[in-house]
Amino acid sequence: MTIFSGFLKSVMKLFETSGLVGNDPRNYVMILIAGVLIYLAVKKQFEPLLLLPIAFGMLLVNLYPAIMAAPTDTENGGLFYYLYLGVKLGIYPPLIFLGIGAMTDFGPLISNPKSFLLGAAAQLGIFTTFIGAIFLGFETRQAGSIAIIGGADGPTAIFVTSQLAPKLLGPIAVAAYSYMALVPIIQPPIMKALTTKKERLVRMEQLRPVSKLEKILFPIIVTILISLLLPDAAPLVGMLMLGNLFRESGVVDRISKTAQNELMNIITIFLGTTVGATATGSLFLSWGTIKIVILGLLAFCIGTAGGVLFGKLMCRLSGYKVNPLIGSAGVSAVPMAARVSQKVGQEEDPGNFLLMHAMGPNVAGVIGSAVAAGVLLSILK
Amino acid sequence: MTIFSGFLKSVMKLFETSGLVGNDPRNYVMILIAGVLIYLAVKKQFEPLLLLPIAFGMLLVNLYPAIMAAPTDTENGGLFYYLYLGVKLGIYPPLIFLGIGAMTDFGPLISNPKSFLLGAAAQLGIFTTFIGAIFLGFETRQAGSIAIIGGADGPTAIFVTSQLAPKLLGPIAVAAYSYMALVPIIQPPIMKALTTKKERLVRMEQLRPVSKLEKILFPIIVTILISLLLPDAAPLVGMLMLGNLFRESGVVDRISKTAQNELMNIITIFLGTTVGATATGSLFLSWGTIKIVILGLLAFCIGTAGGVLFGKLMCRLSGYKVNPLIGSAGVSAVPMAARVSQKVGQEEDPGNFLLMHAMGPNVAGVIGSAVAAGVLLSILK
Amino acid sequence: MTIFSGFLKSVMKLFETSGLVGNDPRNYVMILIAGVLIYLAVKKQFEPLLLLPIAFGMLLVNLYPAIMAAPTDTENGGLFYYLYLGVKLGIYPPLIFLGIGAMTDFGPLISNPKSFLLGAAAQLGIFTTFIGAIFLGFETRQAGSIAIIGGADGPTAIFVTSQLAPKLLGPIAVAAYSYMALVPIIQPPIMKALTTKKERLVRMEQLRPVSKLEKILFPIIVTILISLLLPDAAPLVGMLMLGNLFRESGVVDRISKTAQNELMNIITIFLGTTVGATATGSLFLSWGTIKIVILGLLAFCIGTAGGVLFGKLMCRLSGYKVNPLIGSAGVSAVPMAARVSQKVGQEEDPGNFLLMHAMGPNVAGVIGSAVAAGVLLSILK
Amino acid sequence: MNFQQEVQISLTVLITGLVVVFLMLIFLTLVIKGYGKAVNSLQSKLNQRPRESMPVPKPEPVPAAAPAPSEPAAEEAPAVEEGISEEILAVLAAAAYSMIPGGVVTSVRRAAVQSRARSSWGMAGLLENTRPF
Amino acid sequence: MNFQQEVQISLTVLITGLVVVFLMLIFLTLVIKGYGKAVNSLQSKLNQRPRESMPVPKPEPVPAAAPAPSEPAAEEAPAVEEGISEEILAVLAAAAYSMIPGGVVTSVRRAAVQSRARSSWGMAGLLENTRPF
Amino acid sequence: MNFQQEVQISLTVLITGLVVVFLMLIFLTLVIKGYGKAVNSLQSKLNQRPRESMPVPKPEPVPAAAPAPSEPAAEEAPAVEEGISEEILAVLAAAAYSMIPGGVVTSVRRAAVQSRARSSWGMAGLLENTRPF
Ligand code: NA
Ligand code: NA
Ligand code: NA
Repeated sequence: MTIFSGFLKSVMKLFETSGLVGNDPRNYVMILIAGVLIYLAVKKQFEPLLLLPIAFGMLLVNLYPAIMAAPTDTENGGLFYYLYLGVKLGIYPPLIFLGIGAMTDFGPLISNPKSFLLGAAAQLGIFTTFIGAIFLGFETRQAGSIAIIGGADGPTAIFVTSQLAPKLLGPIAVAAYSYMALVPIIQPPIMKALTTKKERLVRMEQLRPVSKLEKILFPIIVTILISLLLPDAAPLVGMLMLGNLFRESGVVDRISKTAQNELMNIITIFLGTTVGATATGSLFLSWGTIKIVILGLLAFCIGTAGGVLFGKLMCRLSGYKVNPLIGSAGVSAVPMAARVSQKVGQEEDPGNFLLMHAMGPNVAGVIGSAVAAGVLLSILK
Repeated sequence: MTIFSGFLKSVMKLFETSGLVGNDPRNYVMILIAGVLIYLAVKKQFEPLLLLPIAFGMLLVNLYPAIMAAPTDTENGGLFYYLYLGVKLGIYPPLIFLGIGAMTDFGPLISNPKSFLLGAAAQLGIFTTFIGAIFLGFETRQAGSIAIIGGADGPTAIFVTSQLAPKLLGPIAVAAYSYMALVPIIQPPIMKALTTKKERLVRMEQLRPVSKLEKILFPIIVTILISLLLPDAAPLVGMLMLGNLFRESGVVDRISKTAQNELMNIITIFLGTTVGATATGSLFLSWGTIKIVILGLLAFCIGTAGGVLFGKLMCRLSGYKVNPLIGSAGVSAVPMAARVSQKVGQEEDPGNFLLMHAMGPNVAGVIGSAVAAGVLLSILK
Repeated sequence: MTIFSGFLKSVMKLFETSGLVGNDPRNYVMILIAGVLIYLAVKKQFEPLLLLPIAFGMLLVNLYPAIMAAPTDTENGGLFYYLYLGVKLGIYPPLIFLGIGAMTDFGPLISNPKSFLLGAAAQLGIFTTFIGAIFLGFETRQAGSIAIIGGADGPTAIFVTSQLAPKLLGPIAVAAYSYMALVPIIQPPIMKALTTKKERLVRMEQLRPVSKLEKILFPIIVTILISLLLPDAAPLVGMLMLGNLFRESGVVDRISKTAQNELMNIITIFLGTTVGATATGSLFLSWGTIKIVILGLLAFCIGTAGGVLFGKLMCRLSGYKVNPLIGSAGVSAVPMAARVSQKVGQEEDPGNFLLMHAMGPNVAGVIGSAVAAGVLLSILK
Repeated sequence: MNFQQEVQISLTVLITGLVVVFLMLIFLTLVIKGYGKAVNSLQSKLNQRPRESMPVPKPEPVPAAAPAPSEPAAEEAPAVEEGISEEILAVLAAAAYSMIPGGVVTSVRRAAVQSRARSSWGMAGLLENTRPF
Repeated sequence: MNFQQEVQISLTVLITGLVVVFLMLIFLTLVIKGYGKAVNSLQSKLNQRPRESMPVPKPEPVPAAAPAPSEPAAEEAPAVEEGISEEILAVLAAAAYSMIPGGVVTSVRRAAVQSRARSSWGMAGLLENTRPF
Repeated sequence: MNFQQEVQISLTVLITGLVVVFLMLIFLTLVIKGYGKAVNSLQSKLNQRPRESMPVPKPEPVPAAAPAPSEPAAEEAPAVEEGISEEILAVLAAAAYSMIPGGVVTSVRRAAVQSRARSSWGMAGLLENTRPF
């Protein structure tokens, strides 16, 4: 008799502690959203390397919120609580930048430094979106975090948000990566609308080759200048350039390879799942998130427009020697944005190879976003 | 003179702080046991990937206990203290499950879902051993930890024990991995004793092929159902299924490969050495440990028997379409237990290929053990 | 108006928080030094795998000191603060020793155990330099840290210094690695000055082959003896030997490979950059650093001399069967010091192959340094 | 704990445990069976139309370690299961047999091959995937 | 925040942000342009003397993914940029085009090649580099 | 610290250090020598019986980087050290010479070879070893 009651009590306890009873109903909506993101990642291959871990983290935390639980006096925290410390403390984004630096060839930028201007112009989206976010009622720090979506750079967005508005990490990260994945869809109409056929037909001179010495000096010089002038950008820019120095020096292949492969992969898994796991139903399903999603899209579009328009200006000033289509690549989203420039250019003239010219603004956009991040952190922190 | 006395004093201090003076005499017995385990790992190749680190951790901690020392106000902790945090906080086992998921093909289970029942039946050993442990005088939480040895799954055993009875980690981990290594010796006699020749001769129909879509949906569905219904199993099952989704999605090879190789190897080193390092002489050399070793063996045997007997039942009910030998694979211990089914089957009929059929219960056993772990945690925590 | 004043205020704030205003003027000197080290690492290839990260860490911290900032109640710490914990808590050096162990073949030492004596004699530099440091006014713990530079072993030096005199980590690490890089320049004159032509012409008998069993037993025996007798050396020696056991056992290739590659590379990046980042201008640019640099060189030279002189002794006692040139390899700095022995020997007799004979003292030097470190820690801690 | 308490706790755990584990895995059995059928009927419908079910169907068919040539065939005919001759059955069984151990590590092998054979556009694709962060 | 404050903060951030980002990147433009010229004039001087500018010039010239044979030539003539015929231009453009995506991951490919072709002394060198720690 | 204290501490450390380091390494010398002899005499006994001394004797004999063919021979005759002709000596020395740098990284090379040549059963074995966790 008493055993049967014990059994009943145990089953009741199991049922009461199950997600069916405890979970917020909004969590089920999030589970659906996670399913859609998994679908986009797997079937549509939208940035699967980050979207898949993000989506699964979102799934897990909405099924089992305790996976993000902070430790108490009597109990350990959840698995993701510990892995998330790397996000919260700002450790993962610079390490991912280390790997990106080791993968990036800054040659096209060095051979055509004017690309930096396009990388600057494409940050327009960040600062205009800030205005929008303020007027939609966000606090200044939140507005800064939302604006940085326009930088089109995942780790930069996470780095800034983790310092300014950690609670918004979920929606901002998801928005940032989603729009990065949608670059081939978002950018072309804007690029075509803002340029004339004549401009799109411009063929650019080939780039001068860049010597190894220049490539080695580049990361050192950029680190020194940016870290001195804008310290808040130093962790991102410094690690990006350290990775690039590993690459270009040619003497530390071992660690360069590990930085761009295993270390980056491990951090990608931890970062993705735990950033996804910040998107609990109660935080994510709010009017605020929808505003963030809209503002993020806006930021992306304005950034693209900024780059293209500045390219147009350079085109005119140079006497049609610069193709404005490479301006859109200034938003970062390496190397997709550069490939979009190439593709739109070839639609007009199949013999026009813009890819390499677009790589300059493209990598400049990474630096530009990090600089913009430094400005936002410095003003708003 | 005074220099000579200084020298003598230094030497005395060295001698007094040496292990010869400070170490518990039982440590020397542990050093011998560690030597035997190293021998088994290297020469007999019993699960060397875990047994070797465990044995060396055991060796080191019994030579130099301070390697597990917690930090004090004035001094840092020992190396293993920090590495052990990943065990204590429950971080390593789910990450190892991530790697296992990325290595596992659930195809045979999907094509024959009835295998789940065998994976359930083989957990019998867990719950009966719990009774034995209670009656041998263990507390309920300790009994739960001991019982989970019957799950034949190292990380699950460590995950449960680290939450229910951290002090027993050493003996339980050593017992769990030792018995897993001994599967080819422990299981066959039980399998033969419980089946008739006719049953062992049953040839099974070949499995239907499984489409990619089914394989992709499987980890998502299993995660949702188990995490919702039995949250305590979520960290293990969720990460197992995340790894499997990495694998089956086919779009994130980079991180799938790192999860199953470098990340898993690093954690294996840290987990193995520090779990071994919990086995100090004073904790390990007790009547309790001997009881654990015996109970663990019992759990293993009953689990095997449970699987085989349930297989027998399915055999009869299906009209001799299920070979009961695949039931023993339900204990987990992937893929050895499945290979034992294959081997015992071929002893009767060399043309009978049971391996693939046994893989279904085998991987179901991993899920079954995790579910059983969730039940134990939920009831006893 | 008010917007313009806001702009001005923001720019002023940016300027005031920039390194131009806040940085200690000595930091610029350090930036120059970092530049020189990068040059040596990249162009001269002096130990680039460690010198490059060290130099870049030095660069970053002197541009942006906050990268090493400890966390406060309101703000996260800097990136390097967290990565540096692995140095501060003594975690990285043993893990690097794990990788070294997995890369090292102790065969030449096992086949000629007398090499141990040369590995002991070459530690002479450590203990004599201790005297020098004391008389130059360093505290005893600092003196011990400086002396260990003479061990010619980077992780050992860092391990000891992090426990005895953490503030000196920067100069000591930089000195240790610089001198290790300069072995081919520092050692030959000393070797030639202390030996006669006849001695340098000695050809040694080839080494006996070493069986696999001997190689497997070696790490176990060395671990037991050293850990028991000199516990403070246990973390270093134990992990070195664990790595070697991984290697020689031949049954755990997976983790042996990860220990010597990815794990070691990741830790190398973290260790190098953060050790470099301890070298801030205010700490590094002092009379103390110059003294350390001089004492370190002295330690190196005396260590070399100690090895050579002891080799000379063995040469005479053995009736010219031991070439004293292999003695200098006893300082560690594997495998460069052994190659220097080979090269100096071949200058006299191109047909004389000393390399393998020098590998014995060379790897013995690693053990010898760890033992010396244990003695220093035990006496001074 | 006295004897009676011991009996109670241990039987409670035994019964609860077995019941919950069995219920859970029976539930999974049914769900997996159900969605398996759903997916297959969906796919066989789609197969009648031009195939477009999954993004990258081609790279999958040949598990690197499977020596049996009939393997791909099996993969491509998910709906046909009755009426297979004895001979094909044997080949399939052999293929299946050889597939398991190798199959599990397939992805590792395949990855290695890819990284060798990668064209420059494939590299761009790789980069595109690795760059997001 | 009232409306006026909102206007002020947002315009302040907009203006400060754009100005600082542009100034910073213009500054970088100038610096990179400047040192690029300095390096090149330095190197063309050095080229007239026996070449000894960079430590390992040989391993670099062939970016693994570049199919165009004219690429190395381009690398070796950094100072010659005027007077190149139309044809060479096209080849160069094609080479450049093919270079980007592959070029970025060059180091990975090259590393693999090196590790295969490593001689025993090269291994000693590797060891020498890896042993420091 | 006054001068006398300095003298005392530094000489104490010098003497203690040197004595302990030497004693320790002399002790190791003796132990290694001793167990080396023990192992070898044990193994030469075992060699007279059918060999079964070590688990995997075959994979070991050829260090990947050793070009000299005499190397394996040396490995297989651990007890014969006297009476070797001058010529063999030279070959052995050359082999030894070539062995060190490569030999140290042998395991890396060997691992790569294994992973290429792995049969499906070998894969099962691998899996068996990797699965424990
Ligand atoms: Na950007
Ligand atoms: Na199990
Ligand atoms: Na040394």
